Amino acid sequence: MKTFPLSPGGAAENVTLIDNVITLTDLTPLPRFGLKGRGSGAWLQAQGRPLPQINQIANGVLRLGSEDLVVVETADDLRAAWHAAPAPKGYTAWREETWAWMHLSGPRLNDVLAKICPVDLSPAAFKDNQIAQTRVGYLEAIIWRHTFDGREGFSVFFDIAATAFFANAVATAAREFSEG
Amino acid sequence: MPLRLLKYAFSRDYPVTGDIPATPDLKSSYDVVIIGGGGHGLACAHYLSKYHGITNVAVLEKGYLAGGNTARNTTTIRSNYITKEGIAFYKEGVQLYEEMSQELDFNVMFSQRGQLTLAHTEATLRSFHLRAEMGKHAGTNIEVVDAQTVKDLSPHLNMDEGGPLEIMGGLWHADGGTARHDAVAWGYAAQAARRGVEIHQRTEVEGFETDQGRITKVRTNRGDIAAGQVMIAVGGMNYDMAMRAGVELPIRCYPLQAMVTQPLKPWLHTLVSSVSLHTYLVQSSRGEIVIGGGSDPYQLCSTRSTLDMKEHLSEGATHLFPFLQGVRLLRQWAGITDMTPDYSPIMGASPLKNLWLDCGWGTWGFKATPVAGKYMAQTIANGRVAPILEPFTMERFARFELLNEMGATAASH
Amino acid sequence: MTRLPAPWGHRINRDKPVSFRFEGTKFTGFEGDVIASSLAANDQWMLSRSFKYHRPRGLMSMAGSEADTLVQLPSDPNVQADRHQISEGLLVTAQNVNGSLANDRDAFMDKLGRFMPVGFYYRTFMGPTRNAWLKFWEPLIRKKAGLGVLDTNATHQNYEKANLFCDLLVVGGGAAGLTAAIEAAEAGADVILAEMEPEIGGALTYRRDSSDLLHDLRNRATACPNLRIMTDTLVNGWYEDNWLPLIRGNKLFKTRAVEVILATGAIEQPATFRNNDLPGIMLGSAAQRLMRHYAVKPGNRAVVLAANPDGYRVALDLLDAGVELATVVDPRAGGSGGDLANALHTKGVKTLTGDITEAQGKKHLKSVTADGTRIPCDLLVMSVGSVPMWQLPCQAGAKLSYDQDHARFNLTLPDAPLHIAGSVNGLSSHDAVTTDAIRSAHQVLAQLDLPHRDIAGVEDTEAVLANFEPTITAHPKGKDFIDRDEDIQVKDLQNATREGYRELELIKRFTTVGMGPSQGRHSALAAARIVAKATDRSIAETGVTTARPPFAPETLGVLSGHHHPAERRTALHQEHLRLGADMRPVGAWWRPYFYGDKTDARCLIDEEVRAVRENAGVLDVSTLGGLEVRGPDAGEFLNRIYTMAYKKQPVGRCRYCLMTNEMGTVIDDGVALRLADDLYYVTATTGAVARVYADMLFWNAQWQLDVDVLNVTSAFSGFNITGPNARQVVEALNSNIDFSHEGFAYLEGCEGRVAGVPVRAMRIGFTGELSYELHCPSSHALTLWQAIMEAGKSVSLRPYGLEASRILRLEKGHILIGQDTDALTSPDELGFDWAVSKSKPFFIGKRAIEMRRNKGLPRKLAGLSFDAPRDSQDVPQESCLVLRDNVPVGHVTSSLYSPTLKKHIALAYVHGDDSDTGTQVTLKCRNGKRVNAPVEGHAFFDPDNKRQEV
Amino acid sequence: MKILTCPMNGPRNINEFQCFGPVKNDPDPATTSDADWARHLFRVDNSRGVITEWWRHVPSNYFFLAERNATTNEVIRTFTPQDAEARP
Repeated sequence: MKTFPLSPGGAAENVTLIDNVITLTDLTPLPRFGLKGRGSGAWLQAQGRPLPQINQIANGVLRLGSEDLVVVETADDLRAAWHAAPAPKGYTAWREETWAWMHLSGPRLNDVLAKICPVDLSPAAFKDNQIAQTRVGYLEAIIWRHTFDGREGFSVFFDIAATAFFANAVATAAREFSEG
Repeated sequence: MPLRLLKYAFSRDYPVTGDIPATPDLKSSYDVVIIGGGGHGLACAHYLSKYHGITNVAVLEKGYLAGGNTARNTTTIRSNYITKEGIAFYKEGVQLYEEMSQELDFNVMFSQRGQLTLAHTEATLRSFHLRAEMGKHAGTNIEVVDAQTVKDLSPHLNMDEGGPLEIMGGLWHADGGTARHDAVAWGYAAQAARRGVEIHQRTEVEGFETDQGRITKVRTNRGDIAAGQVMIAVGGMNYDMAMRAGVELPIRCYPLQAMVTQPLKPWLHTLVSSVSLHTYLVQSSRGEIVIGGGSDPYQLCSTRSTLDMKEHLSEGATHLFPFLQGVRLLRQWAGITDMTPDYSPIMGASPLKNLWLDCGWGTWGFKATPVAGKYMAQTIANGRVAPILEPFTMERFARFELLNEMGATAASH
Repeated sequence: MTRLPAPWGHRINRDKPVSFRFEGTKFTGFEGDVIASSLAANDQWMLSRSFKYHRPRGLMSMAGSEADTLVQLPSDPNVQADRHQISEGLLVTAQNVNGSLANDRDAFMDKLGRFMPVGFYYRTFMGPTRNAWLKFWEPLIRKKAGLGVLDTNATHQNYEKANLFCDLLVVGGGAAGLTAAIEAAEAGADVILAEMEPEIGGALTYRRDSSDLLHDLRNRATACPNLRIMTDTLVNGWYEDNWLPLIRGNKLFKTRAVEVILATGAIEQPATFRNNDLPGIMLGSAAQRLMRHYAVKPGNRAVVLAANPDGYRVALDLLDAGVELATVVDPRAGGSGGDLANALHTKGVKTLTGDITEAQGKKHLKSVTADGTRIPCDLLVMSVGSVPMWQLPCQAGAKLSYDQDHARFNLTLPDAPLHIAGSVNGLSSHDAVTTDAIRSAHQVLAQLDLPHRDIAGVEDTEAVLANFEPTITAHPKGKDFIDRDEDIQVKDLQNATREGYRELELIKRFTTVGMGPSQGRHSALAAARIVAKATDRSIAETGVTTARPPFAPETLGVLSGHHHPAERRTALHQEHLRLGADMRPVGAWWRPYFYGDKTDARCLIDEEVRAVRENAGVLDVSTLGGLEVRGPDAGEFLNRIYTMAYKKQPVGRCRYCLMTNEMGTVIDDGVALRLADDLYYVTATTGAVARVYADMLFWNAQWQLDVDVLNVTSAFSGFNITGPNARQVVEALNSNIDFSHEGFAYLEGCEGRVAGVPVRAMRIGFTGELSYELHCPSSHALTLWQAIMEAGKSVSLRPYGLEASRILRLEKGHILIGQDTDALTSPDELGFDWAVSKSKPFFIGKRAIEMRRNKGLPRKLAGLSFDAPRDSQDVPQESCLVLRDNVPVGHVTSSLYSPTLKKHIALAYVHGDDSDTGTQVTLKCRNGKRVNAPVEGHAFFDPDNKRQEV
Repeated sequence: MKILTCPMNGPRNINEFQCFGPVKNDPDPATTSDADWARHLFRVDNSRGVITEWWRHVPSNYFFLAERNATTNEVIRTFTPQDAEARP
């Protein structure tokens, strides 16, 4: 059985995710499969997954570098296929283990993000499915404009060991709006 | 009331002392040309003229007197270093500061209120013990103190007990202090000028002529000068100046920034610095809190200020003293520092026989003003590097005999 | 004093009285009043005592700059009384006062001016003894220095920070700023306009004949959806690439603007004459602000010193407000106010050509002397010129120069996306300011590729009249202040030049002119004029002083915001807490130091050590750095990065990794397990892994080898099971790995499954005991840990913490990089020549290691032990010196009491010539006592490695 | 705050980056004298004009080169190692 930071017994099990002016949703347990290194792109393409430009996402493939790719949908079949395939096929990027994945949404989304991310995320400057590798909540992170479960917002990937820290940083940034 | 004040009161007109003569015409030749009219150059001129009888000296300053790093540093004076060579040198520096006002008949306001450096980690505390052991062995006033003593020395500190930045102890250097930086330079200038040294402001050195391993001419914007001996002491410009003479120094320039608050009634007695937070604070005799820290993150020859550094220093200051949140900042500024690979200066001889170096002072030059001046003067007068300066030779790098002071320099300059 | 009737005082709400206390006395103002306006309305003009002479001071500019208006709030020193709004119950006191404001015991200082000429402190306070400054004079001066009092019990406030972005930031919401912002926004630009006052309009809110224009601009601004107006917002600096801090209350908006228009206005300048600092003497704009913003009548009988048209406008305003106008004094030769003067004449006001040489009064203005005639008055209004608000433009690289013909400062902009408009650009009349603003807006629109027009520069005939150059001579009796903050008089500057301080920067430093809270706003122009004259040069030659951020004082709180030192937890964080671990920070991580009650730490740590030595213990090593190095060139890559050889390392084997930098200094170590021909799993020390990873990428950016490096530190958790019974524990685990002596030899490694969890297993350790290290993906860590604890039940497997681990490693003589090494440690100095390949053509540091080896061995890390009671102080602890002929040659890097060996053990650098086993070396304890010890090997416990290889 | 344009991630605040110092030519250890190797170790290009430096975009770990004026701080251009024909 897998234990994630916010699971019972997990490193951040005592942390409550904010859900008022902004809503944090933990998506860490969702499947994803990362490939990195020479051969990754070619192998994915051979599986019928066309590659987007760097720092874009298309067909569930998030591209972070020329040979740095993460598939964020239906990852398990792909993983099995990859394990069975002969090289060259790139190398696993362990994204399901290195990253926490949280989704941010809510009425004060833009105000809170303006406090915790240095990139201009306004709709005019940062379109749907655009990605930035930057800092969010004082951590190195990947932010992706992403509607999840019908909620417009952003997905953020960051160091899984900092899950509690990130959740607290977002809550602290939001306090200004929830109190006033 | 000091008698001196009565002199002012009972003079019909303001009694002019005439500290700094107006820049005279350049002569065609000097026994010694000192490039750089900052504290170091002026101190050297003072020692040459007073103790070695050498008065045919020109100090050349590109801008106004002591307008470079002498004007921009945060005036920490201390000797709590790590290498025995460094400690011996800076220790004499502190001693010379203790006598400086008398020596110069100019109040440099040397204020020996002690320096407290804070350890937030065991590794820092370990390095403090090494500095303390080295310092005690060399006879300086230094000790490692526990958290309770830290609190006693600086009662308003946030000890962050149980937190990630808990103060575990400190390095207490009772001899540490500050002085009025401009006064140090002006005092040396006034003394040197009185003995015949010429101070040339707005005089920029553009190049050199060399022959058979000697500098034969110093080219300036006001004409050429022949010189018996030449010293360069142009903090922030030494790499370029030495290159003009064909000498390549292992120096990289980084801006160092500092800032100062509005004046407040006294509340902070000692200098306080934190290694982990890269922040130090001292309250000046005017009441301002002077706050400084680490160098900029990349190489640059500019005195521009950044908001990021100001934010960083404010974070450090308000972490140590949370009630400073409401205190207002008045000014920020920067100097250009000549960083060496081992955070120690480069002093002594150069590949040119009559070119002497007083360079590589990074972020730590002010405290060495008198001692560098004293021994550079001795070196130039004798034509032989003074023994105390020998370890600081530019040759030490190729010999892997580095004087590593990084740990003793990173947080407090 | 009653207020003027509406429409005077549009900022106050007369329906809402607000009471507060100043110096203990209750005052009542209105909502919208600032401290200074409500006090003035109650005829309280004195606000403070001056810095040096303790002279009575009051408001002069009403613009929040000079030190005279700084007051103390209980937890907030140096608050601007002319900008801070009153609130019910506010407690305000005066600053720099000994006793009370009205009866300041230090007021006698004013009489001692003769004793304290400029720079006097450099020439005195040095005796009678060498320590006199430190012990006597400095404490005295420190007590007198400073302004406000800090409340060291002040409570924590919330300060916030946010990022803002825009096409155009307009700084200043006056006529120029508003016009430019509207013009650009109407053309489609995304605009932010920042105004420091609570309302937009700038000078239009108080200047005569401005309300129509203001009304029109406000309406247009409201209609612009893409114009964001931020009032009460101070733009407090300019930084590279148009990065500007906007401060509103407790929040800092770090704003990135593609283009910036600075419409910051001008600073009205005071005149210079004896006693020009008396309360009751103020700038024309200050009088107008008092009247139009707050409905405060600035005096009853006024003299106006007018050297420009604005002065005449103020005079007309004063008449409108019912102030008796004694006279208008115009210092310009043949001075004439033109139509405005005629308007005054028709109202019966006389104008006098001449100058004011002196003011009289003790705590408030009583009269002025104009051309030898004494004129009774309680208000003197000065309108003698202005300087552009140069601070932001100059921070952005603009040059301030002096225009001799027009007697004014001009700004020249750098080549940057930066513009100025309005009075900061030397313009004065409404028409000229408006045209200039439209010009700047269209320059911006052109840069933004939006529809634009070309508009020519503007000439303003009124601006030419705005400044005149007065002849400033020192009054024989002084007190003609150039810098009120610092109590600097005309003669002080002149005397400084006589002392040889002839450069403006030197004068600033010698006299402190311009160094106070107003940072030269009211002194720079006059100081430049005086210095130029005293040194017989033009202002162009003397130059002007530089501008440094911030623009106005800003709190450290708003700059620092929240503190967020990053914090990382291992997957077992909660599990450790449940087991009673004492968690401590190690870098960003929290790690167990030991398990159990804090009061019993030593005993518990000893037990943890004993468990490992006699039975079995388990350590969470998850914070250890983990890297995967993969690709056809992975072996070659490691060969270049580390000192040993990896290309021929067999799959399934572990190999030590020692990393040196180019100088041959040891910077990290770890273990590489080869999992496949093209895959190595490499560990790095906790604190160094981020740097090691970055360095690896950096080197390969240059080498371009076919290799991919990945930091998997957080992805993997790891547990080291160690002790004579460790094998029993791992063999009890449900796994497909053969953990037997034959099946799994020392330094072997493999992949397998344990308790259903995929693991990477290695026979490595840091304790010298039989050890198995199991690494697994972190999502499985809890499962694996629980399985290990379950399997260990039969032997009472004990979790142990970092402190026991340190003892165990030192007993075995393992070094810790960073503790047993420093910035100069070479592999040879560690005795690690075995770990340095001699056959490889290259690795980072190889050449330096060889060069250093040729120069001999200056020092070497040796083992030392001391038989002494556990708490003895006569033992060299960490950092104690190793002496040779009483000269320090090395120091103790690690020192602990070994509960296993019952003696003190240490690693220390000894002189290279003393490094042979058995050589006696001398150490100096922290208490100064010298002790001798023979040099030993590093491993104190099981030096023959019999235990770890069983 | 200064903006640096990462060839992969576009313009960002410079505090998202780490400077790895001016580009150095790697001398051949086989043919280089001790003195020249020491110079290689300790000397760094500190000229006041345009220097070429290595930079890392920290969140993406992307390494690239930048030409920057060491006095004005103006960034002349940024480029990938692959595009480094102009590399000295």
